[in-house]
Amino acid sequence: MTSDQAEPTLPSSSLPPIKRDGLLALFRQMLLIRRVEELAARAYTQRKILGFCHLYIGQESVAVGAAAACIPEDHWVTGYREHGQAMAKGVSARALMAELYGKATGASHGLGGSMHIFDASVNFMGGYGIVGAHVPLAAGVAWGLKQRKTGGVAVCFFGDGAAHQGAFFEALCLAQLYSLPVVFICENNYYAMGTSIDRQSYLTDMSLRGRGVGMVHEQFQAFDVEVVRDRVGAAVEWARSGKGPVILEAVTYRFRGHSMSDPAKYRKEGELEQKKLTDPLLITEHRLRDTFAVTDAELEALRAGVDAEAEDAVQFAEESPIPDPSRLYDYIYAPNGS
Amino acid sequence: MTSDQAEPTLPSSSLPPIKRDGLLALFRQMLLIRRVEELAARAYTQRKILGFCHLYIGQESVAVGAAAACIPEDHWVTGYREHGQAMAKGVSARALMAELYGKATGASHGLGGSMHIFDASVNFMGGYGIVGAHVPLAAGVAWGLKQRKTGGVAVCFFGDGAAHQGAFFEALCLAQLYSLPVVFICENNYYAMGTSIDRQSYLTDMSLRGRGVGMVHEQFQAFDVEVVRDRVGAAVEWARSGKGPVILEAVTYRFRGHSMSDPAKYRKEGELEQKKLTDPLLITEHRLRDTFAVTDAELEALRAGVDAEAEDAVQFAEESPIPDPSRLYDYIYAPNGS
Amino acid sequence: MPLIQMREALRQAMSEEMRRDPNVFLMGEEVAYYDGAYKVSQGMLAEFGPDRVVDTPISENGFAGLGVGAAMAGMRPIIEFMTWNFSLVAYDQIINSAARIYQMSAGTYKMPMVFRGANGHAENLGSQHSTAVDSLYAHFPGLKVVSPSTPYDAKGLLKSAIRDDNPVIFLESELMYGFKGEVPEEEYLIPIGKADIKRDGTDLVIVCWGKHVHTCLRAAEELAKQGISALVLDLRTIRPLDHEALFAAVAKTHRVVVVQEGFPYAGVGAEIIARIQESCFDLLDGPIVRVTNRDVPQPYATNLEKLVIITAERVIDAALTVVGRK
Amino acid sequence: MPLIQMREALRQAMSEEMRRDPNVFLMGEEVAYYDGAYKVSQGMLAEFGPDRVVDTPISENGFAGLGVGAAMAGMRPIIEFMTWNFSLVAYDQIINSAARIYQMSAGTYKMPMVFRGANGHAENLGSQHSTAVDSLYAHFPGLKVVSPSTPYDAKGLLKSAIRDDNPVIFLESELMYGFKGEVPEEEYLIPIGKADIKRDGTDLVIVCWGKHVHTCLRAAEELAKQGISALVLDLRTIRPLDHEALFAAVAKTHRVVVVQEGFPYAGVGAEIIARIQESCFDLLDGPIVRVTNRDVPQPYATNLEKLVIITAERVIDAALTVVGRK
Ligand SMILES: Cc1ncc(C[n+]2csc(CCOP(=O)(O)OP(=O)(O)O)c2C)c(N)n1
Ligand SMILES: Cc1ncc(C[n+]2csc(CCOP(=O)(O)OP(=O)(O)O)c2C)c(N)n1
Ligand SMILES: [Mg+2]
Ligand SMILES: [Mg+2]
Repeated sequence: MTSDQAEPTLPSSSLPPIKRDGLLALFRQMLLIRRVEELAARAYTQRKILGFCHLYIGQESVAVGAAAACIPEDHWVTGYREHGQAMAKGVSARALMAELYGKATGASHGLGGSMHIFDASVNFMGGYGIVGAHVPLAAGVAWGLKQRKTGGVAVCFFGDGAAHQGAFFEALCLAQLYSLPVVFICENNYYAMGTSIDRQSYLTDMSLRGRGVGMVHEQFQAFDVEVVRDRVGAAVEWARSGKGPVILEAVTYRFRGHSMSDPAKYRKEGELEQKKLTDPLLITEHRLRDTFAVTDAELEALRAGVDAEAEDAVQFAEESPIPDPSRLYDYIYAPNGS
Repeated sequence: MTSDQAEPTLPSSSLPPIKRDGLLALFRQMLLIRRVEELAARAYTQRKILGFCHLYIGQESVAVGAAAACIPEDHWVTGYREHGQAMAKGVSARALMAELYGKATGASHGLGGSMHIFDASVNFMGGYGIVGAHVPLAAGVAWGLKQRKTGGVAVCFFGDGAAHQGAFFEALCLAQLYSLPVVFICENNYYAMGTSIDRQSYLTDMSLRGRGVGMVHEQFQAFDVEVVRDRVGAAVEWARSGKGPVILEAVTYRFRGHSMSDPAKYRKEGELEQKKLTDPLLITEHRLRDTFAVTDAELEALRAGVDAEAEDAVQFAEESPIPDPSRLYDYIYAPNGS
Repeated sequence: MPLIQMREALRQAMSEEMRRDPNVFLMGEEVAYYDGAYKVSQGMLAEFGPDRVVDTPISENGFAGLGVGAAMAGMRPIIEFMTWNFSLVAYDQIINSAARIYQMSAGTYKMPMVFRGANGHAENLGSQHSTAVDSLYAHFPGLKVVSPSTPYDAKGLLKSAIRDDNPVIFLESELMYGFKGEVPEEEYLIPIGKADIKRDGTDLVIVCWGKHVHTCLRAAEELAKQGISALVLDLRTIRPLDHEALFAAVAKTHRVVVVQEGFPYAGVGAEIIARIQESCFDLLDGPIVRVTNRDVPQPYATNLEKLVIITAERVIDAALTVVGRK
Repeated sequence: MPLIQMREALRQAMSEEMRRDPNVFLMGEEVAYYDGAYKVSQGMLAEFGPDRVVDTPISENGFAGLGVGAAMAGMRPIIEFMTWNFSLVAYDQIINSAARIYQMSAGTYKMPMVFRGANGHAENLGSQHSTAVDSLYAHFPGLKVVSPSTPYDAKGLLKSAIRDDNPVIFLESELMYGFKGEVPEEEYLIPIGKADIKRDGTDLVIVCWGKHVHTCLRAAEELAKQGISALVLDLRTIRPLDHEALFAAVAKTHRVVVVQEGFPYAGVGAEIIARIQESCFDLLDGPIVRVTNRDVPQPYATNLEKLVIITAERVIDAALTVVGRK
C-alpha cells in the first residue's frame, strides 16, 4: 500500500499567445455577458424576470477564458449561476434572455428559467439548482465522451460552496479512478451566499480537494481572461490527452449579491471597491489599449454593438410568446424512439 | 486566500509504555474477540445466527489497541463490522452473542442484530449498516461532547470502502471547520467486499483524504496492538486537547470473507497466507514471550479462560428468551419525558 | 394579542426553547451571520452566540448526520434546511439514522431533534426548487411530521417539536414567512398529533394543512356565497394523523375533498383517502376528490406554473363536484 | 422452454441489449470482477470487458449521477444498486437529476437509463437493509417504476426498460434471484405499463406486484379451497399504473385487497386505493383492505420479523374480510 503519490503539476498550455482580434473578441464576449445581465437585473426589478436570478457580474473572465480554451466538442456542465457560461459556450443573448423571461423562445422554452439553461447545439448541458449535484453529471458526460471517442472533454463549473458537498467529492474520486477527461473548475468567488470562504472551510483553496484523491490541482487568479485561457487550456489538454481529470480553482469575485434579493451586507468594509480594481473588463481593456493599441473609437464601436445586441435580446424576449399551455404535459416522458 | 496550509504531523502519544499485565490484558481481549467470532461463525452455519454477519477476525489489534488509548468518556461510533469494537469498548461477550442470536438479552434486545450493537453504559453508540453514513454521526457526537464539556472524544471506525462516500467527506469538512474532538480511524483491510483498495481508489492511503480538507492525517501498520495504542493515543490526545480532529489509516487485513456468504475468491494467490504471518495475535504472543517471558502455561490458562468465556456467551445466547412480541411497537417512538 | 409574522413566531419558539434548555441549538446554512436566508433566525446569533446558532457549509448530509450524533450525545438540535428541496441530499440520514436509531438500539438512544425549513413551491423556482416532501417523510415510522398554517400554530407546534424526544420533520413555507397572525405573549404549546377545525361547516370537509389551509379558507368563503357550507380541517400534524378529528368531520359531512401540495402519486392525500375509505366507507356519499399539484415537474414560466399549483378555483371545483353541483 | 432463475433472466436481458447496442453498459458495486453481489451479472465482465461492466467504489450518489451524465452524452447506462436501500444516499440524483432533466431542458436531453437492484426486505437484515422504496420513486413524474414477479416478466420488462428513453426504476428482490420460471429462447419484450392477470377469479381482486405476487398466489390457492375465487392482478409496472386492467378487475369482482410491501403511510397501496375509489366508487361493495408491512422499522429477530412482513395468512385474512367471511 503506497503511503503517498507524487503530485504532478500542470504545465503551461500549448495555446498560441492571443492576438489582437482574439482578445477583442474575448473582451466583447465578456462585455456582452455583463450587459445582458445588467439588463436582466433591470427586468428583474420590473418583475419581468421572476424567481431566482444569480448574476455572474465580475466573474466573466472565467467563462470566457475557459471557452477560449475549449473546442466545440467539449461539453459544459454548470451550476445555477450560469448565464455567463451559457453565453460563453454559444447560447445566444436572445435565447438566454427569453428563458429568463419565461418565454417559449427561451433556451429551455421557458420551462427552466435562470437556473436551467440548456442548448445541445453548442454542447451546453445546463444549469442545475442543487449545489454540487451536477458535478457527478460532468464525470458521466466525460465517461460518455471517452467511450464514444468523441475527442471532447467535459468541463464542470461550480462554486466554492459546492466543494463541500458529498456529490462533489464522490465525483472527484470516480473521475480520478476511471481517469476521465473532465476538468473541474471551482469558481471561488469568496462567498457561498453570505458565508465567506474562511467561514465555511478550514482550507480556503478548493483546488486542494484534489490532493485528497490524487488529482492534479491548481489555483490561479482568474481576473485576467488570458490567464484563464492558459490555465484552462493546460487542463483541457491534460484531460484530452488521456492523462485524467484536473481540478482548478479560479479565484474570482462576484460584484453583485448572491441573488437579486441579497443586499450582500456581509462583505468587509471596502472589499467590493478593492475587488473592482481587478474587474476583468478593466484588466482586459487596459491590455487592449496598452499592448494592442486599441483606440477609444474602436472600443466605443464595440460597446455600441454590444449594447445593441443586449437590447435586441430584451426586445426579443419581450415580444416572444409565453409557452403554450398545451405543452405542459409534453416533457414528462420522452416518447420512445424519438 | 491562502493557497496552502502547513500540514502538521502527529507526535508520539504520551501514554506510558505498556507493561506485562497490560499487554496480557490486550492479548486476552483480542483472543476473546477472535474466539467469540469463531463461535459466531459456527452458530451462523447452524443457522442460529441469521442475516449478515461480518467478522472482524484479523483486525482485532485495531479495536483493542484503540480501546487501550481511550478513556471511558470517549464515545465510539462504528460501521457494521463492529463485533470487535463493541467488545473492546466493553460490551460483554454475552450481550454481543445474544444479539447475534436475536435474543431479548442482546445488546439491542434482538432488534438490531450483528450490524446494530448499542450499549450506552460503555458509550458504544453503534453499529450502522449504510456504509459511511455513520461518519457524520461521530462528528455530531463530538459536537455534543465538546458543548457539554465532557472531556470525551468521539472515535469513529470505518472501512476503506467508506472513504468514498460523500457523507464521510462532508463529516471531515465539518469536523475540521468546527475543530471537533473526533478521531476518524479508517481500517484499511485491503478490500471493500470483493474490491481491492487499488481497484476502488486511485490513492490507496485513505488517511490522505485528510489532505483535501486540511486535517492532520497519518497512516500506520496496525497489526501490532501496541502501535495502534500509541497512534490512536496520540490522536485522541490531539483531539482532547482542543487541537481538532485527526484522521488515521490503520492498515490491517481481514482473514475471512466480507460476510459469511463470501468465499473471498478475489484474493491474490498466497496473499492470505502471507498476511496471516502478521496476525495480531501472533505478533502480540511473540512479544509476550520474548519481552515479558510469558510462559506456555500462562498462555494456556489464559486461552482456557477465554474459551470458557466465549462458550459461556454462546450458552447464554442459546438459553435466552426471544424478544417478547408485545414489544414490537415499543420502539417506534420514544415516550416523551422518559 | 400581538400580530406577528410567521417567521417571528418560529423565531420566538426557537429562542424561548433555547433559553429554557441549554442543549437546544440551531444549525444550518446562513442561520447565524446572515440572520437566516428567510430571516427566520434574525437576531438569534446575537443573543445565543456562535456555539448555539451555527452556520454550516453546504453539506446537508453532513450536518443532518451531525445533528443526529449530537442528539445521541445529549443535545437537542434544530437542523434547518434552507429549503426542504435540499434535504434530498440528506435523505439517507433522516431515514436510516434519525428515524431508525431509537428502534435499532432498542430504545438506548433517543433522537430529540427537529429538522425544519421551507417546503414546497415558492414562485417561479422551477422543478428542482419546488418539491413538497410531505409524503417522503410521512412514509416512515419513527418520524413525526408537522406542517403549521398560522403563526399561532407554528409557534406552539415548534415548541412541542423541540421538546419532543423523537425526530420531528417541521414543514414551513417560504410563501408564508411574512404571513401575520395573533400570537399571545404568554407561553403555550400545541400538541403534535391534533388537527384543528379552521372553519366549521356541514356540507363537506376540506382536509388540508400548511399554506393551503388559506387557499381552502378562501375557497370555503366563496362556497359559502354559493350556499355550500365547508368544514376546513387543518391537520397541522401529518404524522401521526388525528383520526378522531378526521373521521368526525367525515361523519358530519359525508363528503370529502383532500387538498395536498405536491404530486398525487402516493402522496399524503392518497393516504388520507385510504384511511377514510378503510374506516368510514359507509359514511361516504361519494368519492373523495383530491386536489394536488398537476403531475408534472414544476415549470418556471408563470403561466405554466399557475396551471400546476393548487388554486382556490380548483378547490372550489372539487367541492362542487363532491356536493353534486358539478 | 428453458427453466431459468430470475438472476439469469435479468442477465440475459442485459447481455442481449448490450450485444444489440454498444451504448448500453452496466455499472455498480461488485458487478464486474465479483460477478455481482447476487451473481446477477455473472460472466458479463468476461463477455463485455471492463469498459462496459464497471465496478465502482461505494459512491452511490456519485455513480448514479455519473450515469445521468453518461445518458446525456449518448450512453444508455444500467446503474445497479447492490440493494435499493443504498439508493437513499443517491436519492437526490434520481429525483432532481434523472427524473427532471428532460423536463427542465424542455426535451433537449433525454434520460435513457435504468436503475436496478434488490428492493425490500430479505431476511434478518434489520431496519437499515429492508426498505421497500416503491413509493419513494413512484411519487415522481419523470420516472417509470417496474417490479417483475417472474423470470419471464423480468427479462421482457428489463429489455423494455433498457430501450426506454426515460429513467426506469427497476425493483428486483434478493429473495427472488433464485426463483425459477420458463423463459423462451427467442427474443421478446414486455411493454412497460401493462398489468398481468396471474390468476383469474371472480369474487375479489388481489392487487400486487413483485415478490408478493407469489404470496398472493399462495393465498388465492388457499382461498379457492374455501370456495373463494380470487383474481390475482400483477401490476408489473407501478408507474404508470395500468388503469384499464385495474378498473376492469374491480368492475368484475367489486372487492379489492391491495398487497404492498413496505410501510403503509403514503405507500403505493394508498395510491391504488385512492384511484379505485376516485374512478370506481360505485363498483365497490365495501372498503378496500390493504396488506402492508406492519408500520414499524424492521427488527432483526426472526420472531419479530415474521410479525412485520406480509404473509399468505395475512392476505387470506384480508380476502376473507372483503368477501364478508370475517
Ligand atoms: C444542496 C443545496 N443546498 C443549498 C442550496 C441553496 N444555495 C443556493 S446557492 C448557495 C450558495 C452556493 O455557493 P457557491 O457554491 O460558492 O456558488 P456561488 O453562488 O458563489 O456561485 C446555496 C447555499 C442549494 N441550492 N442546494
Ligand atoms: C451505502 C452502502 N452501499 C453499499 C453497501 C453494501 N456494502 C456493505 S459493506 C460493503 C463494503 C464496505 O467496505 P469497507 O468500507 O472497506 O469495510 P469492510 O467491509 O472492509 O470492513 C458494501 C459495499 C452498504 N451497506 N451501504
Ligand atoms: Mg461562491
Ligand atoms: Mg475494507
